[in-house]
Amino acid sequence: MNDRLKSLYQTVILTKAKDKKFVGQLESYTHSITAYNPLCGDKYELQIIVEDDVVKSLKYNGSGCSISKASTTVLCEKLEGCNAQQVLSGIAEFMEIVDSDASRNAEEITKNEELLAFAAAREFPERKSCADLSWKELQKQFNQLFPYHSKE
Amino acid sequence: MNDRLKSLYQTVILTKAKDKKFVGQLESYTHSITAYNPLCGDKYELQIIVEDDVVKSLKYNGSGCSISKASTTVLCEKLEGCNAQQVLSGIAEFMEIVDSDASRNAEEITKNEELLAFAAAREFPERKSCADLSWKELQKQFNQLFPYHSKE
Amino acid sequence: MNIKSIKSEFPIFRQKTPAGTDLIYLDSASSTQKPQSVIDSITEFYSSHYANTGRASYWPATESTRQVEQVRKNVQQFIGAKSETEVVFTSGTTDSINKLANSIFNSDLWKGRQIIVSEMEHHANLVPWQIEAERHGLNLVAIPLLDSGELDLVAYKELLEKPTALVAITAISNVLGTINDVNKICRLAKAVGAITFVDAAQLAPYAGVNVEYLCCDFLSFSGHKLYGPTGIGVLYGKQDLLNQLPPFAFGGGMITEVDIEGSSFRDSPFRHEAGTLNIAGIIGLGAAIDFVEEVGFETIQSHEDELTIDLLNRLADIEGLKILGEQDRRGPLISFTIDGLHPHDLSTYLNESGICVRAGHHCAQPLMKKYQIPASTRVSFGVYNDMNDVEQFIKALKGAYEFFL
Amino acid sequence: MNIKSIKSEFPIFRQKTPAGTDLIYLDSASSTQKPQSVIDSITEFYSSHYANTGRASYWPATESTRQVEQVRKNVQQFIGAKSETEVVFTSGTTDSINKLANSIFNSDLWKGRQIIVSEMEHHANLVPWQIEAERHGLNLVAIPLLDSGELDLVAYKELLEKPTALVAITAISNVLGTINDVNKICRLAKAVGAITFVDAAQLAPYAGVNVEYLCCDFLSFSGHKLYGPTGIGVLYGKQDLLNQLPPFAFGGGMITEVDIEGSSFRDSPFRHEAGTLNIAGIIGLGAAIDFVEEVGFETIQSHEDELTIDLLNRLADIEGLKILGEQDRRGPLISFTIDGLHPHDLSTYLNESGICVRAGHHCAQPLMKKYQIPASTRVSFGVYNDMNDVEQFIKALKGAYEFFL
Ligand SMILES: Cc1ncc(COP(=O)(O)O)c(C=O)c1O
Ligand SMILES: Cc1ncc(COP(=O)(O)O)c(C=O)c1O
Repeated sequence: MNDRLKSLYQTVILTKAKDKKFVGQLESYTHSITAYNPLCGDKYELQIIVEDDVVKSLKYNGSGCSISKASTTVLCEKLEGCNAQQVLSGIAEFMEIVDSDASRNAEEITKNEELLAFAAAREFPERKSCADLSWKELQKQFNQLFPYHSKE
Repeated sequence: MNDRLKSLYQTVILTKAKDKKFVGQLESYTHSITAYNPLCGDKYELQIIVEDDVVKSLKYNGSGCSISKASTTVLCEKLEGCNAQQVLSGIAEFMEIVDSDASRNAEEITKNEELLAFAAAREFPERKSCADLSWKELQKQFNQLFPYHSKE
Repeated sequence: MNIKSIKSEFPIFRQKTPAGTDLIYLDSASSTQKPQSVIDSITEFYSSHYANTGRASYWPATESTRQVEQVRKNVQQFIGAKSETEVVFTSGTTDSINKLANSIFNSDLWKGRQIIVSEMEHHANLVPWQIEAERHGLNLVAIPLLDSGELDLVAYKELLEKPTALVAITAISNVLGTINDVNKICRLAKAVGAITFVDAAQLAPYAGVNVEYLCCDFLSFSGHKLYGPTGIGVLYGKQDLLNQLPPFAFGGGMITEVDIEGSSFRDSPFRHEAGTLNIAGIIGLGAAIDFVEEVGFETIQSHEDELTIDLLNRLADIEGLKILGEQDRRGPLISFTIDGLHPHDLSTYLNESGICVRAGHHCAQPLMKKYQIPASTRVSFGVYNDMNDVEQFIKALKGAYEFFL
Repeated sequence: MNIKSIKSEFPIFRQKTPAGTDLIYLDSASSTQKPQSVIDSITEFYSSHYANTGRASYWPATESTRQVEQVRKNVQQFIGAKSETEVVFTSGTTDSINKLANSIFNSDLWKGRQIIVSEMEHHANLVPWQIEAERHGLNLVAIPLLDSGELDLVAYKELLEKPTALVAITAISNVLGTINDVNKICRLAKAVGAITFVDAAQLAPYAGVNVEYLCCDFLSFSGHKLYGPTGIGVLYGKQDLLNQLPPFAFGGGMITEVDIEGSSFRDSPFRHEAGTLNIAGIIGLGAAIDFVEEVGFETIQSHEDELTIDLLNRLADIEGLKILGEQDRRGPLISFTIDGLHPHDLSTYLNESGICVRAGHHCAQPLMKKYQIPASTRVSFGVYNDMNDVEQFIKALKGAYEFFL
């Protein structure tokens, strides 16, 4: 297969899409967030425990393409244990990585391989909404929950 | 001016448009008919006295272009004194004269110079609705008044 | 026009895709490509006799008005209507249905009756009725689907036992491909005095339309799915019904008399066509109808059927692939799902080979919910497709299996 | 682009009329002719990257979607909107106003308030409000005209003393040519909490549009009067207002979730754009905006003003000819009547010299009644007109006097 595709679906994404570590339900949670793309039908329910401004635990359920699935897994991986400010800056970083209009190269933003894998979305603008589906929704909710951390 | 225009507006039409013989109000009448073209604003009110199935008298009032005015004058001239059947066949004849889709030449339909003047409307289909405005409305009303004469 | 060489009539196929491949366009159910004759008709119109219509007494307005009214007559003949006054130009199927739905329930007479749609409707033939049902106190009910992907006509007959205002049904499902027995559905509806509307968006480009045979009161289709321009569609309605309906919109050209206090309106079709029409769209629609009639619907159908049957056969062998619907009568489209391979990933993969398929819910969420799937992949055919397209698609599909699974 | 040679950009002027003359097109207020760049943009679009929009993940759909959203941004800049989400594509001004009027009075809150229009409105900016006023129990009132052809702003201020829901006003009268002080009218309306709508159909091609300067909540114009294609228009609305309004129509692309029982909808602009858009129309509108911006509105205005003033001066000398309106600020159009010479006869006469003028009530019957005339003749200018057009027109007008009077 051609290189463009390979770079989009490199092992990170195909692996993370199949990774079941964060798939499931939490017994109890403080926040539940639904990330839904009405145009393609991808839909995830994120359950989160936030304690003292810190994301203690995350799980998700739902269905979607391998890009949205992998990005939701990586979201859980990266944000577990972060405080509100770290969550928001982590999200902002991710959004910049997938944004084809961003001024910085993805490599200037992060060295993390798993995050960098999503930079290929810059080449496929129509798949950007898959890559940032869960991140965008989480950002929206966090900005409402913690307006004092939000810069918007 | 060019021949097409001359033939459309030949003396008959320009003269009949200025002819005031039938312009005015009847003191009393049996029928009043409004002929109106919403697209261009031409509007005539025809007052008619029908007695024993015969059109005894007609007058009209209103405004419009020279073609619709002339045709209303000629309508009054030609139909005064006609019985219902003659009115309807007179109208049908006129409608055929101005119809560019008609199979007969205008000259085959009538020898009457004043009616033939309107045959030029065949060359100007966008002005047909001026030529037959009053005739068409009268036909509609007569078909309702005298359904037994109507062939439609 | 020979169906074997018809692709050459469509300029878009003359170029390569950005991936460097031929364009293999398998999404005609969403919108069809345009033949040269349709494109030229628009160019020619704007270049040679463009003007607003509506009886201005100068050339080129006289010519553009004549052409528009000529297309109206051509549409009349194309759909088998009794009179050209039964043909209302709209901007598409969605526009047609919204206007009809918005105008038709204009009294309290309808309260408590039901509107019947089906579980396989496109959102365009569902949501407008839903909204109006709520607004005017009607009940919206849906004819259920059999497992085969066909409508349950026994259940439909039971539904009809309750007072029914209107039945709105698609002639061909844009997801399952099911060809509904519209004639029967409409006759049953007529028998209980219900008004009937047929969504012919998918039927028109495949088999043409005959409103008399379909036995419906109203019907609609879109130009852009019939090899014609965007922004133009048709709403057919029986003449007396169209004349009774309040105007769909208000503005220039549809008016008899206006005062600040009130207004009166012309008869159909002008009554329902407010403002400047999509004149070039109408001209292009005329050219599109000429095009499909020249090819001939017998040719179109048998050509597309051949492709559909071939693809069905080839897909049957593929492991983990499930085709939606197993009905007998099917239009030129097939939707399917693959275990573990999401439609969007497949579509992105196929795009790298220049192959265009649709992935998603196809604007038919109730149907997707019925099948308990969030999305599917759809392949649909137009006149320009050929066996090579099917082959390339199958080849790429197998590549996707290797890549993702 | 040089205004002196701009006619050559418009292919329609390359041919002779059926009368054998050059085409002298003086009806741009009804619809403008199309430059080559606009025609080419449509041809090129259909020939090279046509597909339905809405995020299908294949080329050419990705390209057509990108282009449509690019035009949305261009329109945003063209009208000075804050965000491209404030730009809703419609099929024209009439469609925009009907959709807005149909959607905006969706609660009983509005009952008993008034809608203010003016006596010079086009039917499109009058009748939809009339209908909705009646439906929802509002009063429709009209700002009266002064003898000069200007709005009576003193009377307007008095009208505003009663509770007012909405003020809908044209920026330029399509009959009188009057340029209204929209900024003032909207600010006065804002001061009493009324919503404002501006009909910019005639303003957009003459001076462009700046919604911030005009100070309005909603505004609309048509592509076909701006050198663009038919079947496309824009409704601008403030973002929060557009998001609060119930969707204008229902169907594909505007939906979040659908069940048979109910549906939920996306945010503006998608919320208000149901179904397949007039995609080629949008592309053509983009090319039209590029065209007028390349020429420049300063150039367009001064060019058209020059023609208008010249024609006004020449008409002043002609016996029995009465110009409608004697206002100071006038757009590029003049309406007049001639004692004893009916506009339709004049128009037919002029047509034989290849001259196109409009005769009739210009879809503004209340205005015509105010002036107590059934019809008038209107001459209006576009970028392609020149002094020779004015001269030919005057010459032919004198011929008409001889012929008819
Ligand atoms: C069955 C059906 N109905 C309605 C529509 C809507 O058509 P349009 O988008 O042209 O308004 C479509 C097209 O997607 C369709 O397939
Ligand atoms: C002032 C004004 N408003 C509205 C319209 C209606 O525009 P459209 O026919 O493009 O919908 C026109 C055009 O005739 C106009 O001049």
